[in-house]
Amino acid sequence: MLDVQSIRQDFPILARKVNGNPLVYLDNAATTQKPRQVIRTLVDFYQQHNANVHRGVHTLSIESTDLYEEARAKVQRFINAPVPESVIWTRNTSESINLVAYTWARANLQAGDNVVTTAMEHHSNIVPWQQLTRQACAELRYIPVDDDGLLQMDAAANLIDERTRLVAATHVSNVLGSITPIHHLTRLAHSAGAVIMVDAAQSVPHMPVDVQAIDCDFLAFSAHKMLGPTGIGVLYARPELLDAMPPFMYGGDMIIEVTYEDARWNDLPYKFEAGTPNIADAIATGAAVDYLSNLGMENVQEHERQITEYALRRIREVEAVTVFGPHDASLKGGVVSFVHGNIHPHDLGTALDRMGIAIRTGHHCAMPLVRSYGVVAAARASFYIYNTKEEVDLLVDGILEVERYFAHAGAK
Amino acid sequence: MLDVQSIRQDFPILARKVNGNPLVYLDNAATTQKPRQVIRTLVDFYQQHNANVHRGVHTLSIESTDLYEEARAKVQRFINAPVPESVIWTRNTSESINLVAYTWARANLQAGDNVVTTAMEHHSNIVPWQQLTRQACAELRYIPVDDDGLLQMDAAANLIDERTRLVAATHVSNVLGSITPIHHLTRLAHSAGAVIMVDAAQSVPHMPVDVQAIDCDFLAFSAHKMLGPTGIGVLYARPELLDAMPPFMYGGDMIIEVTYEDARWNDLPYKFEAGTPNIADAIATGAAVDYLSNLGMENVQEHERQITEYALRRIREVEAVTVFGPHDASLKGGVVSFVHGNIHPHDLGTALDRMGIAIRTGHHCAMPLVRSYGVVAAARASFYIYNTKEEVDLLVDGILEVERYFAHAGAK
Amino acid sequence: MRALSELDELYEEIILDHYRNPRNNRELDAPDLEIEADNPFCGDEIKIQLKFEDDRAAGVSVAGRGCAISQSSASLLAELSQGRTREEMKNSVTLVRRMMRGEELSDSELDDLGDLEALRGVRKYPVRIKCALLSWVALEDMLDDYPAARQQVSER
Amino acid sequence: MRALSELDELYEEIILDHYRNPRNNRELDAPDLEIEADNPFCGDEIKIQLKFEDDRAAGVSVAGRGCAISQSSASLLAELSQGRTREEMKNSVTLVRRMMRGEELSDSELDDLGDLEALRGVRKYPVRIKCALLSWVALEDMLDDYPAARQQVSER
Ligand SMILES: Cc1ncc(COP(=O)(O)O)c(C=O)c1O
Ligand SMILES: Cc1ncc(COP(=O)(O)O)c(C=O)c1O
Repeated sequence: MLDVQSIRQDFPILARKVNGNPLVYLDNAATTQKPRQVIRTLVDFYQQHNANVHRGVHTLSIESTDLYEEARAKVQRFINAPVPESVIWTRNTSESINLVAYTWARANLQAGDNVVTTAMEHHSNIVPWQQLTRQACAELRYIPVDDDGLLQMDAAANLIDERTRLVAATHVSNVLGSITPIHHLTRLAHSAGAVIMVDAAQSVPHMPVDVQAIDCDFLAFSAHKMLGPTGIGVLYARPELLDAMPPFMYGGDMIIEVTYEDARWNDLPYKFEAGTPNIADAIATGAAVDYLSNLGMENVQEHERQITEYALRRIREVEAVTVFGPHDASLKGGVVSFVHGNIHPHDLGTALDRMGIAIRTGHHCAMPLVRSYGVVAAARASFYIYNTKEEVDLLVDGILEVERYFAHAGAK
Repeated sequence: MLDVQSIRQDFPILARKVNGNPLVYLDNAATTQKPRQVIRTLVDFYQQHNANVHRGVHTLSIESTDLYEEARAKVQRFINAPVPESVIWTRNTSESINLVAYTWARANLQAGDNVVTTAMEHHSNIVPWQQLTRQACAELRYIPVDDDGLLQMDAAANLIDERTRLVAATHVSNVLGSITPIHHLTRLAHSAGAVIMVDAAQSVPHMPVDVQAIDCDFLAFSAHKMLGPTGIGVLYARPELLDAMPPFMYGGDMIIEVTYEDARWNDLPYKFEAGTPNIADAIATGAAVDYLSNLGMENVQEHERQITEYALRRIREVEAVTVFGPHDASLKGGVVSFVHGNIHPHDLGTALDRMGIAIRTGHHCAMPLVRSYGVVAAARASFYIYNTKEEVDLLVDGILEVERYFAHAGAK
Repeated sequence: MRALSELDELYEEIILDHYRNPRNNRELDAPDLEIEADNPFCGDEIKIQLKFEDDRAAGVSVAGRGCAISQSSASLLAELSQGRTREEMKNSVTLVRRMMRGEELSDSELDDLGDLEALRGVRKYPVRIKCALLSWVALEDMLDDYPAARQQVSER
Repeated sequence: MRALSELDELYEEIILDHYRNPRNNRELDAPDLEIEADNPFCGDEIKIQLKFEDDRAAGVSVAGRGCAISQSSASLLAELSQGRTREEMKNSVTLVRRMMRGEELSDSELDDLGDLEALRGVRKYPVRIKCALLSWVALEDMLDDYPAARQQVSER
């Protein structure tokens, strides 16, 4: 199990006060906080090694290149990718998905084909496919979600057919928390002759993920949601696919030779990394991966499961609260989304913030899903390695206090 | 003038030794070093304010959003852009150029049209246009370079014609150092009814740049070449153009509403910033801009001119050396590219590195240009605010020492 | 409760009263003007209808759903607009904007705003300002640009 | 000069000799195999030609331009390959690779490499390893995959 008290010591921001109260940070699905090991890596890089990579014979450039590629290898091992060059650095999950849409999908999708996604996707795994299928005169299909917030897999088996070229599915919903049966989806996709793209933005940070065990073709995630810096994400792809794909962005580093007439592409992974990469943040992502590996991803998952179980139990003590998604913590990641019958999420968020409690409110970048629950906004508490049951208590007590406030205020 | 000695105190890496010698960092055109003010800003952000932007009601998210938008406003003022929303954050210059190629240019270029660029571009301002013009059955034209390394503007006037839709030109060459007559190119482009995209990767960091005075339509640069972090760049564009352009990447934050069927785009600048942005590095770019503004860009330019003048004079004392580009420092930025008659740049680079001197060797991501000088590789020293004449002396003495080494070694 | 007492500034009595008991929220029969507006980020939705008689608002309806700030602001808008001319309404929009920017208003300007002054506390919560302004911006759009506004409504 | 004396390890006497006086760099008349290779990043170019007699390299030509490491390595390749069979040449490629990876070679393996042992110093300069390997990788490609290699040449 995690030693949460010693973990908390690694996160300088947790010492902060917000509106006079200790920070209770429950917005981890949006972005996580950073341990000093990650911050220190950034500082060390800029103070000791900073240089551009790949083309230099001088020492700093060699060191930068080595650190940059070492970080890639760390990510490779973290998700058990077969080779380092199957790991492409991007800005974030959104760019990783767009990269696949602009390259693999544009080259492979034809009129009459279809792309199958789910009804619980983040906008970043919806809008690129809406645009792409519209351009290609192809169809976009949504696997529906049942009342417990789980994918209807019988429907999936029908929606994925011989005209399906791509299945794009989240691994863990950022609203419902639901863990999708990703192995099952992979098998359905592959037996239909389709490839599968996994949005792992909410899974890689929170549980062991093995791309070879899942047997997925593409997988995307963001460093900022797993203790790493903003501005850096990952696209994992099977190297055979990457080899066959046209490049996405063109420019320095992604070419091996340029004449005034033409250009030859560089080897993987560089073919997909045009221009000076986000060197420092890639290296710091390596430090984030080290931090998580030291904890052990099984332990991270178990810690979150316990907190989530406790949170689900406690928050349902508040009568006016409705929780979305599975009520069984073992079926979900550390995300609890809810609405309160009498208090709008926005008012609740502002009020909890007075107490130092940070939750997210709104559509969580999953508008169609949130609206399917008959609301336009919801409140969400999401947990990570440094959160405690005491913080869950503060949240629930806080909600009750806000209830009392709105019941009495204005009636004075 | 700059107080270089006190500036050097702000750069922790300059205290470093390389192979036992003090670091002499002359690879600034590739990337610059970072002052403690920029590093400190990153640390402060992650230790005090870190949260996702734009959608949060909690204090950290509000602070992050404010800092992020404040940095945008700093960049706006730095380049005198008319409104903050004309400043789009990207990863780097290369992405900025690709954004324009994928959106404005794809929507506006037709068969038979042409794009005019120059013979002294970086690959990032060549390859996107090669691909685009090939797809559109359009023509790519190169304004030639004369023997002094300057653009042949009479040729430019002929190449830019009524079928020209876009002129894509560098402001300062990263190989020759040549400053291009960008106002002149802008007028030629506009009177032909074309738009102009300026690659300002080597100008914004080194001289005052005013996008309204230049009257350009698009302008791109990278923070990492101007004291800022890696992973963040800027596209400036006239807001009317941005409004009319389709989005580039799709996903969270760039939409205002999503249904299962369709999406509405968000306002500028967010329409072009899909997914969680590189928040921390954008904010640190603001700190880099502050640092440069405090020095004054006229002073930065004058300092570099003096160093470059001195370097041009001293390096030509080495008989076997041929310098590319203008020999008049007032016509160029702080870049001195050269070849040595008897020593391959790669061997020179390795040898200078033994003395702690970091120069760049190779094609400098401008292969067609470098090859037009009859070589496949060159050596390049490039200067910034912390470089001194003493460092130029170390470089030249170093080259002479390497000469002696290769003359004697192996002959022992 | 201590931490929340500071919220009184934001949620003044009158705000909560309008939130709980919105005024003029019954749809009009044949409105002259109508607009819908939303802020999808926080899930605020509003629909405004206006009916004129002798150039003055004879019927005003404002309905929607959302947070206490957006909904009370809309209800106050409905109350305030009754019997006003287009010019007077546009003037109030300007005043509300100025108040949200933190400008000091004169006594007569404050008079003009009436109970709306209760929204002053929102200024300290900048992310909530757009909640407060949602209905006012919609009103302005509707008054400025009737045909376009109308079309935008029907497009949804 | 003090700082540069450490370079002696990289630029061994024999390396500089081959760099200044490349062996076997005259083009062959009717080669059986030919390949061009380059490393555009540092501007190294190499062209290898081979002519066989009785399954042994009777003519070897290696020409190019580039840094001291790439060109001397190519010249050493030419010298070493004279009179060797394909299998023997491929064996040398493996040995050179293993040396660059820092593996210890047996005495008989070192014998096989002859003067090439002088390239050992490159191991300490990892970015220069690809300079040293350029011609060897090209040789291997050429031997492995003659038609494709040939085609690649003519495509340029
Ligand atoms: C003139 C010029 N344009 C474009 C670039 C590309 O910049 P980046 O690698 O940051 O995308 C560079 C820098 O390498 C440059 O010097
Ligand atoms: C499930 C899911 N997919 C995609 C994203 C997009 O990630 P990013 O904003 O880092 O691109 C997120 C996070 O917001 C997410 O939770």
